[in-house]
Amino acid sequence: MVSMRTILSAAAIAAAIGASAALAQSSQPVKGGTLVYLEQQAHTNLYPPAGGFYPNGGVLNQITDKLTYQNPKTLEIEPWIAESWTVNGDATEYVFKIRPGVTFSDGTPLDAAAVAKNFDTYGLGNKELKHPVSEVITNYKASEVIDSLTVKFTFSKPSVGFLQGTSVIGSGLVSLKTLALPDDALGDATKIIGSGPFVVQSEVLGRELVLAARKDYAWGPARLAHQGRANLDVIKYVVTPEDSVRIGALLAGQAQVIRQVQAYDEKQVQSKGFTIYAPPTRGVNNSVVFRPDNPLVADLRVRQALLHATNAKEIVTTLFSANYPLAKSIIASTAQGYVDLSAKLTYDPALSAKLLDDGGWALGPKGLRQKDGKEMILTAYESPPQPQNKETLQLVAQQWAKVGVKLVVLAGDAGSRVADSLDPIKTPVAPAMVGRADPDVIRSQYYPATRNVLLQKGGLATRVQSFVDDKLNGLLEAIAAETDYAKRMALVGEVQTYVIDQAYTIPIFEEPQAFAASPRFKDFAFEAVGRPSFYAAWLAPK
Amino acid sequence: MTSRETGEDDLALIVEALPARPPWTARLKRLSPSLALSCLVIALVFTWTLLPQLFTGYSGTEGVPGEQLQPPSAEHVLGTDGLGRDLYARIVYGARYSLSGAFVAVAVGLLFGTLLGLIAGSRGGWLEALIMRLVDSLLAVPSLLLSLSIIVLLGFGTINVAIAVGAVSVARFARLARSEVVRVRRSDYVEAAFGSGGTFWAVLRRHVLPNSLTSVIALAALQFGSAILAISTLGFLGYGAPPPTPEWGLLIAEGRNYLSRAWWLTAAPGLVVVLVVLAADRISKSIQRSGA
Amino acid sequence: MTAPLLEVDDLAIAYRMGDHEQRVVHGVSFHVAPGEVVALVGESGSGKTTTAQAVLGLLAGNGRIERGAIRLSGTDIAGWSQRRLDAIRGAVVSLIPQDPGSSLNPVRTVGSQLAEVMQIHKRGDRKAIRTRVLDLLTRVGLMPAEMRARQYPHELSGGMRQRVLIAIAVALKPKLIIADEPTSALDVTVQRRILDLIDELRRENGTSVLLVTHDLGVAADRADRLVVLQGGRIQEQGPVKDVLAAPASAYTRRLLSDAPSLAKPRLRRSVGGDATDLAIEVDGLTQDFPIAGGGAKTFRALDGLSFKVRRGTTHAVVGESGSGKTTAARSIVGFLKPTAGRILVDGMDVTTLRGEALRRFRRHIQLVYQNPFGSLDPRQTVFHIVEEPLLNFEPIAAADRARKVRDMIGRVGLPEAFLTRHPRGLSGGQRQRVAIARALVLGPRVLVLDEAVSALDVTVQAQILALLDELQGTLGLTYLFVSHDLAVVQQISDTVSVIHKGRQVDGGPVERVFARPDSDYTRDLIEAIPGRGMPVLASNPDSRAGFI
Amino acid sequence: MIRYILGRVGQALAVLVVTFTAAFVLLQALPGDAIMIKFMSPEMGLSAEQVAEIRASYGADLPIWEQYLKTVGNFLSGNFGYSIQAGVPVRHQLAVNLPPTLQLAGLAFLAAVLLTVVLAAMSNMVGMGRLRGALQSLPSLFISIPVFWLGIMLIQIFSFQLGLVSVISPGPVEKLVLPVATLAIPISAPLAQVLMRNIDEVLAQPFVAVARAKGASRSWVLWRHVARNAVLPTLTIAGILFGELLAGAVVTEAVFGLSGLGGLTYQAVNNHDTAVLQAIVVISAFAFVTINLVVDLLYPVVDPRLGHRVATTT
Repeated sequence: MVSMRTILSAAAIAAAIGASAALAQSSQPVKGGTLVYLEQQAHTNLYPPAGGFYPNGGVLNQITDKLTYQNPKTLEIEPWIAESWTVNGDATEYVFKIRPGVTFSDGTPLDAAAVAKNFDTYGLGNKELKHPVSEVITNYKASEVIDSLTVKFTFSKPSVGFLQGTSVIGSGLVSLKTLALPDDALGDATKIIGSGPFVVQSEVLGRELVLAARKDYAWGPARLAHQGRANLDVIKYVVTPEDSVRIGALLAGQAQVIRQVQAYDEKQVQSKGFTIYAPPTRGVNNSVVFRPDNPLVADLRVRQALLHATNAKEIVTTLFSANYPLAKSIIASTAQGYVDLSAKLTYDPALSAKLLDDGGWALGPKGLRQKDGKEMILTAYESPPQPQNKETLQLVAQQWAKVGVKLVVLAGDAGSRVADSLDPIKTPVAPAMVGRADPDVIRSQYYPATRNVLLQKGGLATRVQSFVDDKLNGLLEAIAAETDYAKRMALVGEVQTYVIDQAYTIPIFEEPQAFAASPRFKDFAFEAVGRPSFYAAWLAPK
Repeated sequence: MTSRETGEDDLALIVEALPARPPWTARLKRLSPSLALSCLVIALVFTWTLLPQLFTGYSGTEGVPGEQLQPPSAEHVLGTDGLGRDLYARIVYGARYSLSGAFVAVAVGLLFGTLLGLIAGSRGGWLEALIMRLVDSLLAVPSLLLSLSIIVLLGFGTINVAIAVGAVSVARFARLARSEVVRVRRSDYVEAAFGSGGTFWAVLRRHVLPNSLTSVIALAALQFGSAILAISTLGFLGYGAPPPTPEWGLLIAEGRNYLSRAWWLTAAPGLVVVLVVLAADRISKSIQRSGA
Repeated sequence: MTAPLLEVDDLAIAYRMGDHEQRVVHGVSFHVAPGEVVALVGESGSGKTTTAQAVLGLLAGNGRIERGAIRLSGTDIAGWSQRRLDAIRGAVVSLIPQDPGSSLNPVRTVGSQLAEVMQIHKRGDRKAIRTRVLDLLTRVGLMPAEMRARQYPHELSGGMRQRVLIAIAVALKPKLIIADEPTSALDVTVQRRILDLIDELRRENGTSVLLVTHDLGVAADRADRLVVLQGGRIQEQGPVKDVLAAPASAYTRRLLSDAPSLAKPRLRRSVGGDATDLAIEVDGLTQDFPIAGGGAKTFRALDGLSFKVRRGTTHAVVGESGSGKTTAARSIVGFLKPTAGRILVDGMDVTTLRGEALRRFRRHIQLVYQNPFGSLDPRQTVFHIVEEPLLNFEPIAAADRARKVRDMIGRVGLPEAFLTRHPRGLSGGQRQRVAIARALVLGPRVLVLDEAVSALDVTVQAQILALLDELQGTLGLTYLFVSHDLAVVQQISDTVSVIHKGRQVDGGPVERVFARPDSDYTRDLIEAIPGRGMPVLASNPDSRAGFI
Repeated sequence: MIRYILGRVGQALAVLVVTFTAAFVLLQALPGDAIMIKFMSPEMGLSAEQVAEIRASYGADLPIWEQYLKTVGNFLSGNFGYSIQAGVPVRHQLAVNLPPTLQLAGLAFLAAVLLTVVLAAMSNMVGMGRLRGALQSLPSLFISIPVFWLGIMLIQIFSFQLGLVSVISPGPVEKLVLPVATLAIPISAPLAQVLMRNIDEVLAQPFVAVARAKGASRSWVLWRHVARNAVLPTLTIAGILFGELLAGAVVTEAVFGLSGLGGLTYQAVNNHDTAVLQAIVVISAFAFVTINLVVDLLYPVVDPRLGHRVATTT
């Protein structure tokens, strides 16, 4: 059972986003109506563990339920499909009691068997069907159906993150029919059969997706004010890549909610009486990471120099707004186990210059640092999903240029980007962020076997020569294994300090998910990491 | 059948009245205002590429944080962009990339296209058939798909983008060059050249090339304009030169995101591109006429 | 005499050339009485066509009537709007155009184009118009009319097309027909028939005709009165007889003297010399062409042509369009490989030559083309045009080349100043002189002239002929003179082959052939030559001078 | 005539084969492949072995020439392969994306033709003296405007400012207005330029003067004599324009967020989804050769002069 202290600390933390969700608790909700929601990107594969990708999460969160519900205000884990649960001492056994009478939209029951099958797939993957392992589940061993409404999960090693893991979109429960499909058939939303408040009605691949409210829905999280079926009748997702078109359409009343409002548009949106929602993602901050396997950035002094050459404050004030808080650590201040390391993240060109000199990188002609013939020229691909990432990197490049380091920003096609991002020589620097409300997020970000942003040896990146940081990996494994909450938080703090001391990462800002909505749109809520939830939302008449 | 060139002779009389080659001043006088303007535009843009610093004090790539997204004003004639970079400066410095890009593109098309067309048109036979089928299949692939693939293949960057755009225009040049060569080859003077003992290559060099080139050059001028557009379109699709290159297409493409907040960011470069392309088009037309 | 139908009074017309205006007709005045045929005679640039267009109100876009009146039965139509003119065009005044080849809409049947003139002027309903169309076609001798009406222009011969155009012109029985060089694009035999037809029709309807022509002969045969134009000014006008008998203006005299005519004395007596010294010997020359799209089928353009040409003499190959005369010329200079037969030039068999051998052979024989506008590279200067052949063989020092070129330019009667000119800066005659210079610069023994003077005005023509004669005398050249114009042939050649549909129908010394033709065809040709009634003036002494 | 037709068809087939092969080679040369892009992206968190297995399961580990033969066979049997990125057979994607694009391109082409005719007609009307210059320079302006920019501007003005049409969830007709305009305007430019040039050439023909001499008014001549003669050669550039249309469609669909071949192409290139690209190339090549074939075969029929002359498509 999660201890009391979490809830308290979490409550404090949660205040920040409370504001937005609290906004429109007033007047009586109206039933019915169609919501037009403009997405920036089309969803990809909707296999729930792929829900980390925002457009995917935005859809999955409406059509699937989870075992548990993480209260976005308190971050406490509350019952949902699981009425109750027990965890053994060393977090290797979890037993869940399933709420009776829950059905998938195809009529099949959501019972212990279904849940077991779901987590077997997420925890172990499925080679035949090409289903990968979920990154939120670690050390998964097996499931055991005790009775039709009781299921038990066992783990090879302690897996503390699992309880929270059951609450994330990546653990959305889907019908056995869906799990029986090969992974690449799940690009089609209509194939995703969940038990959620909305059901996929129709879809034009890559362009438009229509969700309809499920009339018999009666199993929303118990503690929510809203119960029963969703207020809205229909949600229309329209993929609208053009920023100017999304904003224009919203202001012109052709849509009620849009995702990805750039900071520079916030002012005028608000000035026209529209609302900006910027729920935090509570994960790893929007930052620039190094690939130490590349000799140019192998030297700690170089990385530190660049860290101190980066003026994150300037970036935030130039490009962003109050909704994008300056980063004080590698994870968000709203994330669990956060420690304030702003003291180590100072902007200090002088120090940076000195470090580079010490590293043997002398200023050459045309103001570029050189070391035995090699010039200090680094390369990074922009990451389109991140807000104004191209601009951010350009600003970083401008700042680094001041200390004689050149950063080339590439705008590659997805293909080349993925290919090169796996090669530390081609991309010594990379932008990175991930949103998830659990310390384990750090592990999934840095651990070689998962996202492996530092490109250590042992991951998918076959081009890596030698770089491995056993100390870091050890810490990460420890986090995943540590059962005692306090110890765990301590480890989390340790990792943050270590990563900054090693200057593996230059945190820039805490990334929110920025939405804009028409004043008619009420009770717009978000799950813990900023994915929209339309369950309680409703449209006031014009 | 005999035919009479009526009216030709009195024209000849008029020509005789003039000196064999009018001095440039006289020719300048006969320059139409629109053509003069077009030349002026192109000339200006060229000086931009050579000496941008003469036209602006600001940097084309370095911004001043805190001065971002300012509307057009006294110190920032065309306003500033999201990074506080002076737009006018970016346009001036961008000329270099856009023009060099367009140039490479046209050069690629002109070189390979004309070569293919020349060979096809002058050699004829199976070789012509083969070349023209190749050219057709080049046209059969959607131009954008082709250039996108080529960029992915070559990697990003101003020059590669230009090459990709140029490769697409090879077909057009080849077809035109061929038809022109065929036209010229039919003419009496080419036969006469052979008749006076000229070798294939001599005739090609002395008559076929110079006489078929006029329209090809005209097309080149035209393509110059459309190359700028094509490059900007690729920029829009995210296949342009890497930032902070102030390439015009990129400026329009990036500016469009700020449309509802800062219209000038896309309006200004858009206008510049339109003007330059118009000028190129106008010049192309007059080349075409001078040839006819 | 009756009131004139057409009265042109002090008419001045200018064309806009770029920014300035160029006046091409300077105060022309003449009149046409009802039923009368008036010929506007003049060389290119005389403004005759412009004047005719003005009468129709169809000046080119950049043309403008500066002053003067055009009175049609008394009313001045010079200032009329196009809309008002539309009402009289075709109905009161109609046109027989110059080039039947391009004067009919290629994508519409001749019937519909004939019917159109009646539709425009709303004469009768569909049925009436249709029957009228068939009548007209029959009248102009296009039968069976039903079939002809359904045909497209490209399916008719030049003469037939001209008949269609005549039918269109007379369809509404107009008061005045403007015939603008109606036959200059046709063979002489066809020309005669067409002109006869026009005559008949105008007599039937008592129509007046304004006949625009460069050919004094045609004018002499067909017109009641002559109006002689030069450089946009009237030189003289009056009844044909008087003008021809006693030309008032020097220019008219010049035209008369320069016009080639059978009755004229030959420029030179044929040289004697060794009958066995042959420059050209053609034996059974046969040429087949594959019919496009016709698979293996072939068309025989030449069938067993044979003749011998003694060195230093001129042999003419005479025939109408499609007779195969040009094919013969091209085979002899080696541009075509004959299907059968032998061609000896200076003893070399052209037909056996290939590649480099053929190239070397070029310096022995040169071709001068009919069209001096197409045979010169517009981008080369006169100097380079004439110099080029010298570059093709044994290298010659630049200085020598320049000397040779100057020398040759001088020989063809052009001033050195022309060396820097481009062809477009030269008149037709001048261009043909350049072409001749290019042909001669290699010092060939044989010159093939393919309709080399046909595209030129008579005065210019006379000069070129004189030049050729002179060159032959001084350089001892042998000419193969390909032409459709018997009068010209008669003037300059010693021997002649008349070919018809690829077959040689007559051959031998000119005097013999012209006096006692073997074939009826040759006889027809000779009879068809216009201007037989023209008086003969002695060849003009100043023909050899001047290079206009 | 038969030989002409056979020859033409033969050429068309040759073009198809060449295009197919060239495209295959080009696409194989692209760095990285769809499998890597999809399954090696961090979100998937797969192990190297898993990726290798997937690769094998797609037959992507066969030698190139085997893959080539396989692809040829598949296409001949109407099987366009499997889109790795979208995880559906390419046939399905085409079924979804082809119709809207054909509709868009078709309408745009018609609109362009209409616009062209109007422009040409107006600039040749009497009393247009002053306007003529402006009208004739309009096409030049049209090709000088970046398509995407035009699209965005049209949206801003007609949808957001004036609120005339909705771009987000519009009606079936409403949906097409702006995209068609965006696509038609640049396409009409080359058409108009060629047509105007042809009209001027035809107007200079003697038979026009003859028609005027019959008393035909300017507009009579324009419609009954000039039109057909001028339009014929204009037809022949239709083939070329097809490529432009598709390129335009990519941009237009991106701007207006429409589904279609354009978006599909863009996505496929982006993800190196070679199966999709190969199919798109084949389809457009097929369309291209058919259009040109039709034009070539029609030309002699429409123009009586060309019993068997080849209509060039330049």
